Amino acid sequence: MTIVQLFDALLALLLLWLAWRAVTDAVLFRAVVSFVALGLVLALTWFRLQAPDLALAEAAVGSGLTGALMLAALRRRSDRSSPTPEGPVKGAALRQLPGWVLAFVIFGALSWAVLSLPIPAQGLTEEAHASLEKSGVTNPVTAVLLNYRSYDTLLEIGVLLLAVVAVWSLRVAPRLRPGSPSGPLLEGLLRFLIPLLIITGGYLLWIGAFAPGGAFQGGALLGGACVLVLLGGLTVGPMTGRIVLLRTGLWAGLAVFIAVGLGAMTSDRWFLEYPVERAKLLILLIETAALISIGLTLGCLFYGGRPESGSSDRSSP
Amino acid sequence: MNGAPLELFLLVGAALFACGAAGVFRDAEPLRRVIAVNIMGSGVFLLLVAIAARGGGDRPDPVPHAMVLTGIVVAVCATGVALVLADLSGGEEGDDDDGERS
Amino acid sequence: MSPVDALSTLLLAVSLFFFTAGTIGLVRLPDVHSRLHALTKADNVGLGCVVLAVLLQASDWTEGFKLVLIWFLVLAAATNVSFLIAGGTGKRDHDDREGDGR
Amino acid sequence: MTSDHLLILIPLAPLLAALAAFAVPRAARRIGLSASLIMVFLSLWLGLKISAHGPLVHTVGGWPAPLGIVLRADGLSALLLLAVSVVGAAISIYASAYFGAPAGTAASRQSRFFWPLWFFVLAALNAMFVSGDVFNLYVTLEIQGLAAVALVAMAGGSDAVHAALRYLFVSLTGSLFYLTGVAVLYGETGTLDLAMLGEVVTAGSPSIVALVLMTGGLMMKAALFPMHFWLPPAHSSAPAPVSAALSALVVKGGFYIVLRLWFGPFDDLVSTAAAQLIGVLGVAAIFWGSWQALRQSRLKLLIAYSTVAQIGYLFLVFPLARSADARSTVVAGGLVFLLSHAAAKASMFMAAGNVLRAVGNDRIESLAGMTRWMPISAFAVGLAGVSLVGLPPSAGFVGKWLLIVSALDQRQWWWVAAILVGSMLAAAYVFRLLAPAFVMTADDFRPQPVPRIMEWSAFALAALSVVLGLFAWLPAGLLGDALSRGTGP
Repeated sequence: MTIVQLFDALLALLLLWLAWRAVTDAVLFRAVVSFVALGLVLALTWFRLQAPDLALAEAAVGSGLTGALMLAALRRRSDRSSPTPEGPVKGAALRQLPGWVLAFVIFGALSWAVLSLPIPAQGLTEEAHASLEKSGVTNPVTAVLLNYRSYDTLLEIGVLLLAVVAVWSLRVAPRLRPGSPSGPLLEGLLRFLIPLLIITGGYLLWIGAFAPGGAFQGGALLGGACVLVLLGGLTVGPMTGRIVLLRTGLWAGLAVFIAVGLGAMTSDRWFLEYPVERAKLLILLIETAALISIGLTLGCLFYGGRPESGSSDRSSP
Repeated sequence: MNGAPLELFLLVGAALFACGAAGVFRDAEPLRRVIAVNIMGSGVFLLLVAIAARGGGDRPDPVPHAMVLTGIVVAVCATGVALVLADLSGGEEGDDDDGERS
Repeated sequence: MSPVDALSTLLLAVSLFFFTAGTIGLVRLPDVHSRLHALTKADNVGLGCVVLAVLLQASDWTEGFKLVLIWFLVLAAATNVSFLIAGGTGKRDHDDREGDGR
Repeated sequence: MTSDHLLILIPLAPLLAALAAFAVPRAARRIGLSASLIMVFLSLWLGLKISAHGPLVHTVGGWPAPLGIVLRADGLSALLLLAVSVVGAAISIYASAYFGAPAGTAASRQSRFFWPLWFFVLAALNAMFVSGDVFNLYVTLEIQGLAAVALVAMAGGSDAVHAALRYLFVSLTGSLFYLTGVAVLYGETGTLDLAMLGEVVTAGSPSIVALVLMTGGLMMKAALFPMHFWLPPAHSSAPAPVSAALSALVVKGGFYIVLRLWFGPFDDLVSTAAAQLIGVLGVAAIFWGSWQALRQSRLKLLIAYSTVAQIGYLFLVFPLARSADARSTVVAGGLVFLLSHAAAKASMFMAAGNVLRAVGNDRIESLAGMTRWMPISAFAVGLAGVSLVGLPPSAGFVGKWLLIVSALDQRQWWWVAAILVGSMLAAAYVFRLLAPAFVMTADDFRPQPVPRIMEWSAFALAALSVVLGLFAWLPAGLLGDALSRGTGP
């Protein structure tokens, strides 16, 4: 048993050390790298705590995409200002003490609370697993996400659309660095990798019904494919024709979710209460639309602004 | 349970949350504060998953897992918006073309 | 310990050796290119051994196919990343990722 | 608890409007205006139905409370929904004129993105007021935070962007503090439903820490005194309709959830000391906000600091409502005050927007002679001032009066002193605005033309805030015993 406990202790130590490095490292680039490493170790922890769905999502979105966003922001930041010497954060020393005193107070209170949680742990495991066969899927997490608490997921897909609207309202997308690395090797990889990502995304969506996976993990892979397209320098080309398509893809997820919810409601059932026999089909329909919207949204977040079309501002989004 | 020491992970979750909170209040650099907020989020998610593992015997509780999945997606949305804002606040090249001073 | 298990543990030990070699190379070697060299070579062989070890334990061919796919993807990614880094540091002189002691 | 199928339309209508406004950007304005009207009718229908049948319930997805999410609407939600839809409709009308620039300019870009973001804020508020699930409240808090930040940053100036960034960090930190409290609560009780939490939460150690964390997070969102620093720059640098929306509606969301928690699950857990502490923070907010407002030279900053002060009054509800019998009058007083502040503050920011449009800057000196070249907006500022200060017959007065009466009944006279001094300070900074308005200036001063709609919508809201005082029995009646002790929402 000691090997497993050793592994857990190592995992815990790694988490703490990486988090400490990510917050206090003087060199910003190393802080970002520590954060991405933290995301990967966290994915490992989710797997260790029997949450494979979360491990997939954490690795793809938590460390992968967030890391890509941060590195892109770091690249734009160092382009703009000459790389100022990365001394310790000015004035941090002054604010250091109150910050860490607050941290110790929060840690003390929180650990006291979580350690004194009641021993027969309360939870909804039985209720969730009891009505699993009525939910249309056998993976309990997907059942909770798309059936028991589907209203939360609907609002969450609303948050995704909101994020894109917010980013588009803030600025026109900055041109990616000229001369971004594009050699034959990279194009060869992309030509092979992007179709594979799309297929795997669809695969994850499909197995989400009975094994770890689902719309979010699949969408994260599609998002990754979009990031590769943007980074690989594959020219995005004049967007005029395609902006309407992109825009439709972005709001399709939320629209299908609400449509299915309202559709299910008309025959005097509650909102989003699927008829049991067609539950799996409806969930699949919702997840497919969500998959596309999530992938495009994560791509747009990486793109960092609204795609300006060639023509005048009026016809652009 | 597969013997994972849940108390350890609960404490690590609390530590991550506290470390992130200190980072958010302590720092001025926007990018560091984005990292700190994400670490706070990871701390809360670790708490939730450890709580989920506490109850389930060999079947963990799916409800906190769904909450964490929602949290991860919301966190990446917030990070995306925060990084664009950090970009705009850092350099002046944001497209604030002739928006009248309001 | 059936012979298959013995072979698996042997392969795992070999992969452990390669990983440590790669890490020592990363830490000790002076400049970027030699570090890249150490990393890509040692770690990929290490991963190959791990995949082989797990392949022996694999229950059916679909699982085996996924393992090989994983190994192939990591290989493709590793070669590309090292090519880009090597290409990158050559062209960009003031790249702040340059490991010049910071 | 009559079940009701159409309750889901309350959060869905603005969400669909946001989606439509994003999908068809050219028709965003028309969609926005029509959706605002629909929301007014929806909330009127809800108010009538609740006053007739009592609280409504909608179990989303057909799964009952512990597993699924249940939407509940009682008198309190109906009242807030009415406030949000009415003030929201006025803001929409004002914004349609404010952003009515010819297509192709930066302002038309702002207009195209204003409507989807604005309806995401309304969707978040509507979803929040009817939600009966603590984690669902977290998601609505996130939507409200992100949309409000994007709206603030839309002004485009560098200080708008910096204010938006700071607002975003405070909003995210507040939401995560709240989420940590939810995690601890779930670990202890195994349920996320507000009503069920009410029965299960005991005075054990975890729920105290959960209470502190959740309240701390929500205080950041509601900009209560120690955590108010992000509000003035954000509300003053945002476009006028956005400032009106933030100060009048968005900030109230955090207060509403604290109200639901403190008088719901944590009702018997909250000690009188904790209630007194949050009351003291309220008083500190009143004094600090008013003091800063007096020292401002810019109109919008003055109004923003006035918001910081007025939020302090709202948090006086908690120490006064500890005893069961006083609770209904105190909560009614707090709600009437909230309604009057929403209308008055929105109209003041609209008037400030009119001044900015007419004169080009919002320094207080440039208000000189305003009664001559912009009489309607000057009248609106006056009326809104009457309600902010709390002069009879305005609703502000009724709200403060109810608080003072119950404070005297319970012999907590120090709150009375705070309210009175606060009102005098409010009078001081309102007169600081009105004084230059009546000064005679050289009559060759030509302000820029300001669309009539913008002035009349500001005036309408100010008048509503005053006239509401005459009908204060209406909201108090609708409130009924929404938060009475023991029964929970």
